[in-house]
Amino acid sequence: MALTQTPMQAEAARTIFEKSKPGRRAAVLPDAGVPESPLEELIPAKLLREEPPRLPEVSEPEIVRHYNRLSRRNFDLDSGFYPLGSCTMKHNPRLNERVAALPGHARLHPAQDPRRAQGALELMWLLQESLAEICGLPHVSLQPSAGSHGELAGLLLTRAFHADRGEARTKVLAPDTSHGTNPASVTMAGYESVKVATNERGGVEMDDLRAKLSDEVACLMLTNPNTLGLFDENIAEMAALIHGAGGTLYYDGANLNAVMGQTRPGDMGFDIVHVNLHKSFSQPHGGGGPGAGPIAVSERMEPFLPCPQVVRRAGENGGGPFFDLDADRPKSIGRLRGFQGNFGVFVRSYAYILSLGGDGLAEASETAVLNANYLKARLAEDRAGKHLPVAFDRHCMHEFVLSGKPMKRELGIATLDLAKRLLDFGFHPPTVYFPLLVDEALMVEPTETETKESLDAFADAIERILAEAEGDPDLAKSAPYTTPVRRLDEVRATRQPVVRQAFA
Amino acid sequence: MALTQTPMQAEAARTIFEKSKPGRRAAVLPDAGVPESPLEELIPAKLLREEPPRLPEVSEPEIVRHYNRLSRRNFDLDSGFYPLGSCTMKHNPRLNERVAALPGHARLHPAQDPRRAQGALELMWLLQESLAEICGLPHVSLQPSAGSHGELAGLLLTRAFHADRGEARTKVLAPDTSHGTNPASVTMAGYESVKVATNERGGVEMDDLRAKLSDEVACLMLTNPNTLGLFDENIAEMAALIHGAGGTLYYDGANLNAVMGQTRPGDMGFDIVHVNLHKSFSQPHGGGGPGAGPIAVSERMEPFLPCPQVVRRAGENGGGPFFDLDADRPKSIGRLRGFQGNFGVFVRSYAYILSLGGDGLAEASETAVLNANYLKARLAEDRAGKHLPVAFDRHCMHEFVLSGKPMKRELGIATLDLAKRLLDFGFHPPTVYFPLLVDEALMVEPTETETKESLDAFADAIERILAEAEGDPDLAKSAPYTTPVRRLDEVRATRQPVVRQAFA
Amino acid sequence: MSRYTSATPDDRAEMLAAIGAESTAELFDQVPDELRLNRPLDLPAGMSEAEVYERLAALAERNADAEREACFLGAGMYDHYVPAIVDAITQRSEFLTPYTPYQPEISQGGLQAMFEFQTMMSELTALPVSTAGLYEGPSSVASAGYLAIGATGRRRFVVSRGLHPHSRATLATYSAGFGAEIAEVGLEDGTTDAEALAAAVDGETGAVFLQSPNFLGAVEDVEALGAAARDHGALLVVSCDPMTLGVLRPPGECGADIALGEGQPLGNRLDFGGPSFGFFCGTEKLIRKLPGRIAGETEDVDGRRGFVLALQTREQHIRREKATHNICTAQALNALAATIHLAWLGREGFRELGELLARRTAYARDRLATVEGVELLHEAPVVREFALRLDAPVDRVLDRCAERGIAAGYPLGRDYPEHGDGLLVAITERRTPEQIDALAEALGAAIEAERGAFRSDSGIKAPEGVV
Amino acid sequence: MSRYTSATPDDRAEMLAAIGAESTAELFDQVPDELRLNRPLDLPAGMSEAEVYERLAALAERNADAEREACFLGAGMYDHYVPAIVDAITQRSEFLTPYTPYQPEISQGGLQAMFEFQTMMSELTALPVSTAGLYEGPSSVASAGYLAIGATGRRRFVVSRGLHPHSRATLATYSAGFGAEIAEVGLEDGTTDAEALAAAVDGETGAVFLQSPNFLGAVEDVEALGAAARDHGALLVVSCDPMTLGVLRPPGECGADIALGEGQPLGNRLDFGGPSFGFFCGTEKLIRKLPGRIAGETEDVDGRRGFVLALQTREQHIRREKATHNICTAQALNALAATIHLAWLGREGFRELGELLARRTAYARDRLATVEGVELLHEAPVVREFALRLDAPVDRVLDRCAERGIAAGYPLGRDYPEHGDGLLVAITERRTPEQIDALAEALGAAIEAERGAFRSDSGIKAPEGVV
Ligand SMILES: Cc1ncc(COP(=O)(O)O)c(C=O)c1O
Ligand SMILES: Cc1ncc(COP(=O)(O)O)c(C=O)c1O
Repeated sequence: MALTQTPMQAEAARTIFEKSKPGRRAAVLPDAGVPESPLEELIPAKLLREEPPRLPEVSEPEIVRHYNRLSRRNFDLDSGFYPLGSCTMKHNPRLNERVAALPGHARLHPAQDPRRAQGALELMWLLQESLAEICGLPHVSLQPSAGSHGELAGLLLTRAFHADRGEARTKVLAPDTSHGTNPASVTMAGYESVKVATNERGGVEMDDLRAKLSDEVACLMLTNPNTLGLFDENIAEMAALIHGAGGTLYYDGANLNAVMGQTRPGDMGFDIVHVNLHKSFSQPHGGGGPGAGPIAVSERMEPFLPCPQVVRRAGENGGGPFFDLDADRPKSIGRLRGFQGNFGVFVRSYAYILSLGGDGLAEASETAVLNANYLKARLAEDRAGKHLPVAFDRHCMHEFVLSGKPMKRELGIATLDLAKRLLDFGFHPPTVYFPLLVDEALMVEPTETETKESLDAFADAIERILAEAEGDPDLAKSAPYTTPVRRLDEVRATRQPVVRQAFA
Repeated sequence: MALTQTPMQAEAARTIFEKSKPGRRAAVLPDAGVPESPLEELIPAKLLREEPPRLPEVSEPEIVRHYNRLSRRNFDLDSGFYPLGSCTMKHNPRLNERVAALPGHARLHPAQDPRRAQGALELMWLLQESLAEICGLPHVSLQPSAGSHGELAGLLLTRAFHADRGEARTKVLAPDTSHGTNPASVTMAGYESVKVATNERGGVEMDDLRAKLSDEVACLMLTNPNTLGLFDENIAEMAALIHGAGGTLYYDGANLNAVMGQTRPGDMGFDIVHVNLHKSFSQPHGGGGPGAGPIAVSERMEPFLPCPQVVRRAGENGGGPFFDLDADRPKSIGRLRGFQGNFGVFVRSYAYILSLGGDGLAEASETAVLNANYLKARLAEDRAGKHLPVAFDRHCMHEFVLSGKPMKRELGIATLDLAKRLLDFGFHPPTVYFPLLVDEALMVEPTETETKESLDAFADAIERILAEAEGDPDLAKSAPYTTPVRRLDEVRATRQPVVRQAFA
Repeated sequence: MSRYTSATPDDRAEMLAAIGAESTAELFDQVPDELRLNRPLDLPAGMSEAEVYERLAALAERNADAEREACFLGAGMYDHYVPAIVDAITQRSEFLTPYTPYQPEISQGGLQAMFEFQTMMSELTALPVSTAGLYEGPSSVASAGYLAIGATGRRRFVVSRGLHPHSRATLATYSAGFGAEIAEVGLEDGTTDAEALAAAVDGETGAVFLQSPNFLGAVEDVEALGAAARDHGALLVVSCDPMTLGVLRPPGECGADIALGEGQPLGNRLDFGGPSFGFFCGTEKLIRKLPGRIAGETEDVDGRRGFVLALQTREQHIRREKATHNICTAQALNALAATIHLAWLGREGFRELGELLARRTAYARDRLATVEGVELLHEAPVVREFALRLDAPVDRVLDRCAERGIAAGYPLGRDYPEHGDGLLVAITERRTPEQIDALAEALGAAIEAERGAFRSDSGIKAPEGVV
Repeated sequence: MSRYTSATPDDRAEMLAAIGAESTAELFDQVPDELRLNRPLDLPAGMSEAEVYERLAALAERNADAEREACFLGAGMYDHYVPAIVDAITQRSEFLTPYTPYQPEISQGGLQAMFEFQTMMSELTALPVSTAGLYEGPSSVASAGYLAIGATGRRRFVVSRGLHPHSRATLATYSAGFGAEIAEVGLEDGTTDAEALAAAVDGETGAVFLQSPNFLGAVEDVEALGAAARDHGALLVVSCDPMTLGVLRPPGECGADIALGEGQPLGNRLDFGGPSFGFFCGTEKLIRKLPGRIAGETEDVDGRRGFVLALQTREQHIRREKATHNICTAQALNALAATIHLAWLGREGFRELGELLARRTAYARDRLATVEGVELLHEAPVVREFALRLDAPVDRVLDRCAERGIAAGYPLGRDYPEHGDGLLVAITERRTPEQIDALAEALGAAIEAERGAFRSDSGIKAPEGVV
C-alpha cells in the first residue's frame, strides 16, 4: 500500500478545548475544612465573576495523552542534531534538572528571610563569582531574565553611568550583523540605534566606526566572535576608540560558547557583558525559555547594578560568612523584575559549571570551535562547497555562515527550501536568513556536544539534497513531506490572526 | 512525492553497541581519594578479570538520544487506547511516581533497622490492611513479586497447609480458560495440573468439576470473573465442593478490577488471593514489569504465610504502635525472595488507594464494567456484530471475548490480521488467541479510565477494518504499514535465535 | 575529555586533518595573543555527577523551604500544589529541549500548546488576545508601560500604591530608559484612593496601573477606578493574580485594556522567585502592539490545520529597532506548565479552587484577628491574602514563628514604611485549617513573648510603627 | 466521579442505553446477591493529590534513608549513585507504561533495549546467553534450581553457606514445592570450604551454588571450587554482584553454567528492597531451558531489522504446565535502568568504578581494622564489602552510630548465629574517604562506650558471641 501521508499527518490537530466535555474533570480538591459560607458573604457581588472561564473539562488520562501526543509533534535536541546558529543547542544534562528539583530549591519562597535561605544565596554568589571569572569582569548581577533583558540592563547601566557624569548621550552603535534584540533593546532603553558596517574580513569596518563615533554615542554593542562566527581582531582598538569617545563597550554574550577559558570579554576591554545561561551554560531552551541573562560589569559600572544584589558579608562573631540581599545601592538603576531572578536556571548553570570545572569549560569551547571548523571543512567539499560557499572564508570560531546565493541561482532552490528539505532527513535546520548581511544566509552552530558522526551525517544530507536538486529542484521546493504538517501559511497567520480558540 | 516508508521505517535499527567508538565515555567518576595501589596487590591475579566487558563507549548526549529515539518506537498507554484483555491497562497516575521517588522511600536501604524504617513498615502494614479489606480476607503478605509469584506462593501455602495435616495431595485443578501462569505455577510447585471444562454459559462445568474432585486434589484455581470476563454464579457451590474435598480455593486476582468494592473473593469462599498491583492498583507495567503480587489469605492459611511478615506491635510505655518484621513464624513456607518485596510498587499502589478511597475503588470497578459492556454493545452492531460475535452472549464484567472465527471464514482475515491492522489506526490491539477455549479469540478490556470517545473510536476502527476486508482482505493480511517495522519473522527468532550483539 | 563532549583523540586528529590545521590552538589564532587567557580559569576542577549532586544538595539543605515549613509567604508567589503531571509532561525532552519554534513544521507541539495557553489566559482575563507570555510579573508591567507609550504617544503613568512594589520599581527602572514620568496614588483603608486617582489622571496620561487583589490583598473595584483612565483616553492596565480569576470579576469585564501579571501560581514552583512567566492580554485593538511571541492558527499546503508564530512583524528579529519589544527567549516551558495545570483544574476545579482559597482566607483572617496583639490592617474584601498589624516587632515575631516551623508571612515594612507593623499572610490550598490554627497560636505566643521582652527591658525603644 | 475516570452522567446514560440496561447495578446482576458487598469498603475516603502527597511524604519522613545517613549497609543492595539520565529515560511514558511487548511492531523500543540488556549482561558474566531478567536475586537462584532439575533430572543441590541467606532461604522454599534436597557447605576463614564442597557433591547432585563475592564479601575461587560440579555433571550456578564484574574474573571464564544475581546495583535505587531485577545468564546449551523473556533479533517482511520475544515456546503463555518457568510480568523497566547505567559507565567507566570500589574498600578495611575493639572477621580478598568482628554488642554499636547519622553496616548475627559479633560493611562510590574516617571514629567511640557500659554494670552478661 502506498502511503499518502504519515501516521502523524493523518492525525488532525485537535486542541484540548475540542476534547472537553461538560462534567469531566481531573483535579479533586481538598475540602476547605472551614465554613462553606456563600461567596457573596465574603466579597461584594459586583466584584465577583459570573461565568467561570471556559477552561477545558477533561480527565487526567486525557490530559496526559493530549500533551504526550503533542510533544511528539516537536523536534527536540534529545532526538537529533540541532545546529541552530547563535542558539548554542548543546546537551542539557539531566543532572541539572535533578538538582533544580530538590525541594530546598524548588519550594523555597523568594521572600524567605535571607537568614533562612543561606544555601540559595550562597549558590547565587558562587555563580556570580564563577561568571565574573569566566567573563573577566569583577561584578555580576544575576537579575536579567534572558539575553535581551541583559541588553536592556546594560543600556540602562550605560545611561545611569553617563547621567552620573552629567552626560546625556543619545546613540548606540552596533554592527549590521548584530542580533535583532540589540537594536530593539537600544530603542527600548531610549536610544537611537546606529548601524556600523562590516569589512571584507567579516569584522567591524573601522573607518565607519570612527566616522560614527562622537560624544553623542553612549555605547558600542558587539559580540565577539560576531554573528558570522568570526573573531574581530580589532577589538582592542575598538575598545580604545569607544572608551576614548566616552562611551561604554557592551558584549552580547550569546557567543560566549566560543571563548570560555580562552579569552575573556573583560580582557578585551568590554564594560558590560550579558551571559545567556540557556546557551553556554546548558539551561534547556524549553521551546522558547526560560533562560537567564546575568550581566558582568567592570568596576566603573558597578555602582549602577540592579537592586538587590547578592553579597557576601563577613560572619558575625567569627562565624562563617553571611550571604545577603543588598538593596542599599543609591546609584543603582533599580529593579528589572520581581525578586531575585530565575533562580532555577542559576541552579542548573551552576551545576554545569561545577561539573565541567575550569578546564572543562575551556575544553568545551575548544571542542565547539573544532566541531564548527570541521563541519565547515566538510561543507566546503563537493556540491556544498560549490553551491553553498562560506560567507567569509577563514577559520571560524564556534559557528559559521554559508551563503545560499549561488545555490539559488544555480539550482533554483532557496535557503528556505534547503532548510525545509533537511527536516525530511531528520535534522533541525541551521538558522536561516540571519545575519542579514549575508544573502540567503545559513548559520551553522554544531556545539561541542555533537559527535563527529552527526556532523558527517549532516554534511552528507546537505550533499544529497543538493544532488537531488540538480535533478529535480521541486523536491526541495515542496519539502517537507514527512513532518506532522507541511509548509504552513504564515502570511495568513499575520494578516488574519487567529490567536485563540473560538467557542461556539 | 509518494512515500514508500514512514520516517521511522527509514531509520534502520542500530544498537547502542553499533554507536560505540573507542575512547568515548559518559561517566566521570570521583577520585578514589585513597592510595591508588595496583589491583593485583589487593586481589590475587587469578581472581581478576583480564579484558573488561565490551560495554559501549558512548557520550552522554548519545545515550540520551539513543534511548529517546528508541522510546518512540514503542506504543504506550499515555499515547493511546490499550484494551489488552487481562492486563488492566488503566491510567498510571504520575503522583504515584512522585511519591515513590521521595528519598525517604527511594533511598531507604532494605536492611535498615526497623526502628529506623517505621514509615516504610507502616506503609506496608496499611497496604496490607487495605488489601485485606478489598479482598475480604484477613491476612496479607506483600512479598510476591508479580501475579505468577503469588500463584506459586499460594500453591506452596497449600502444600504446607496439607503437610501440616499430614496430607500429601498431588493435583491442582484449573479451568481450561485459565491463564498460562496457572498451570505453569502448578508444575513449579510440584503438582500435577488438571483442566476443568467450561460450560455453555462460560462458567465452570460443574459436573466435570465434581468428577475431578478427590482427596488427591490440593487446590482449585479460579479467577472470577474468569478470563472470559464472566462472573461464575456457581462460585459458592464450587467453594463448598472443594472445601468439602479438603482442598483450598485459589483466586487469581488478575481480574480484581471488575469487583473492587462490589464483591470480595473472601466472601466468595476463596482461601488465597493474589492481587496484581500492576493491574488493579495502577502500577505502570514498565514494558514488562515491575509489578507486585501480594497474597491475601484466610485465617487457616495464615500460619504458613511467607517470612518475614510486617506486623504492628503495641507501642512500648504507651507510645504509638511499632511496626516490625516478624520472622519468627515456625510454620511459614519461608522466603520467596530477598528482603521485603517490591516496596516501590507498594508506595504507588498505596497512593492509588488513598487517592480513590473506598468509594472511588468501587466506582472504578463499576465504570470498568460499564465501559466493557458499552464497548461490547458497540461491537455487537453492524459488521463487528456479524463477523466478530461475542463468545458468550451475556453481560460481561470488566472485559469480554470475541471470536474471530466467522471473520476468518467469511472475510478471510484472521484475528492476527485484524490486530495488526489496528496498529495502523493507532490502537493497541486486544489480547489475541487467549483464552484458548475460544477460536480466534480477541479479549477486550477497556478499563475505567477510558472515555466513551475512545471506546467509540475503537469500535469505529474495527468497523472500518471489517469494511475494508470485505473489499480487499489483503489490506489486513499485509498490515501493519505505518509501524516502525512491519510483520516480523518470529519463527526465525526461535529457530535461529540471535539473542545478543555479535562483536567483530 | 570533559563531560558531555565526545571527540576522542582519533576524532580530533581526523577532524584537524580535514580542516587542514595542526592543532586546535591554530584555530584560535584569530584571537590576538595578548587577549588570550593563557592560564586555566580560576574555578574548581570538574566533579563527578554524584559529587555535584551532593554539593548542591548540601546547599539546598540550608534553605527553609515550604516542604519543611508551613509557608504563609505570598507577595506575588504562592506555595500551590503543582500536580505531578505538570512535571511529567514538562520534563519530556520534546518540550524541555527545543528552541523557540522557528521551524513550525517540526514544532507543532509547542505551538499548539502556546495557542491553548493563549486561549486559557484570554478566558481567565476576559480579554480577546493573549501573548504566549513574557518573563514574569513586574517586568510585564514595565512592558505595558512601553506599549502604552507606543499606543498613546503619552509618557506619563499613574500608578496605584497597591501595585506590587517590585512592579512599581521595575516600571520606574524601565521608564528611566524609554522616558516616562510616574505619579503614584496612595491607598485608603487598603484600596486605591479613588479620588486621588481621578485627580491624578489627565490628558497626558498614557496608562493607569492598578493591581487587584492589590499588594495588601484587597480586591479593588477596578471598574470604578478605571473610569478615570477611560475618560482621559489612557490605557487601563490591570495586574492580577491569575489564581483569583475563578471568583473575581475578570479585568476584561472591568474595562481593562491590558491584563497582565505574575504567572507563577499556575503550575510553577516557587524556585526562590523564578523561572516563572508573565501573562499579557489585551484588547483586539492592541494586537499589533503586543510584546513577545503569539501563536496563531493557520493551514499547511495540504489544508491541514497547523500553528505558527503569528504577527512576527512586531518582533525584534524582523523589525529590529522598530520592534514592539526586545524580548526573544521568554518562558515557554513555564507557560506550558500553566496550561497543563489549568487543564487539570478545568472549568469547575478552577472555580472551586478560587472559592476554597477565599473561604480559607476568610477563616484565617477571622481566626488571626482574634489573636491578642493582632488586628486587621484593612477591612477591604480579600480572597487569598490579607494584611495584619502586629503589636510587636514583626521581624522578631517572624523569627519566633520560624522556630516552630512556620513562615508566618511577609513583613510589609520591607516595602511600606508606613506599615512597619504590617504582616501579609497568604493562603493556598496547601495551608490547612490546622496550619492556620497553628499559625494563630504561634503568632499569639510570639507577640506575647515579645511584649514580655519589651516590657522587661524598657531601655529598648519600641521599633517604629509599633505602639 | 472518582479520580482518573471520565464517564459523566450523560456518558453513563448514553452508554447504558446502548447496552440496553437500566443501571450499572443491572450489569452486576450476574453476581449473586448474597455475595455482593452491599456496603462501602472500610477504607478512608479518597483524597486530593496534594493530601496524598503530604500523607506519603510524612511517612517517608520517618525513614532514615541514605540521603540523610552515610549508608554502609549492603548485603546485596547498595547505595550507588543512579545517574540522572536513568530516571529521565525510564520515566518516559513510552518505557514506563506499555505492557510486555506482545505486539513487536509497536514495541521495538522495549525489545531492542532488552536485546542490549542481554548483550551487556552476557558481556559482564562472559556467558553467551542472557535472559531479559527475572524478579530479583534470591528468586533467580531458586529459578536456577528449577532449571537444574529440568536439565539434569537430579533433585539434589549443594549450596555454599556464602550464598546470600535470602537466596538459600528462597531456594529452600521453592525446593519444598518442586521437590529437591539441599546440602549446605560451610565457610572457612571467609570462603567456601573446598574440601567439604568436594565431598558434598555427588552423582545425584543437580547443581552446585556458589556466590562470589560471597555474603561475607570474600571473593571465591570459583574455578577451583567448581571442579567438583564439573566432575559430577552438576550445573555450576554462580551468584554474583554485577558491579564487581569490571574487576573480577567473570563466572563464564570460571566454568559457570549459570551466572545470576541481584541487579539492583546497576541503575536501580534502593527502594527498601525493590523493585529491582534478577539477571540470569547461561551457556548456549541451556538456551531452551532458560526462564523468562528473551528478546531476539529478526527481520520484518520488508527485510528491516527488528526484535521480537524469541524462544517463546519455553514460556507459560505457550507451554502452560510444560513451561520452563511460570514468570510472566518481570522487571523490564528495572533492566532498562541497568542498561542505561551500564551505557553511561561504558567500558572504561565500568572497570574504573570496580577499581574505585576495590581501593576504597581496601582503605576502609584497613582503616577500620585499626579501631580498638574491631578486627577482621576474615582475611580473604574483598572488593566492595567486608566483615568485621566487634568487641561490643553489634546492635548497640549500630544504634550509637545511627545517632551520628551513620548506618554502620549489616549485623551478621541476623543470619549467621556463629557471627553474632559480625558486622558487614559495604562501600560504594558515594562513601567518601571522609565518611569512612567518620565511620571509624564512630565505631571506635561506640565500642568504647559500650565496653564502659558493660564494665560499669557487671550484672549484665555479655551477649552471646561477644567475648
Ligand atoms: C547574538 C544574540 N544576541 C542576543 C540574543 C538574545 O538572547 P535571548 O534570547 O536570551 O534574549 C540572541 C538569542 O538568540 C542571540 O543569538
Ligand atoms: C488471568 C491472569 N492470571 C495471572 C497473570 C500473571 O500475572 P503476572 O504477569 O503478574 O505474573 C496474568 C497476567 O497477565 C493474568 O492475566
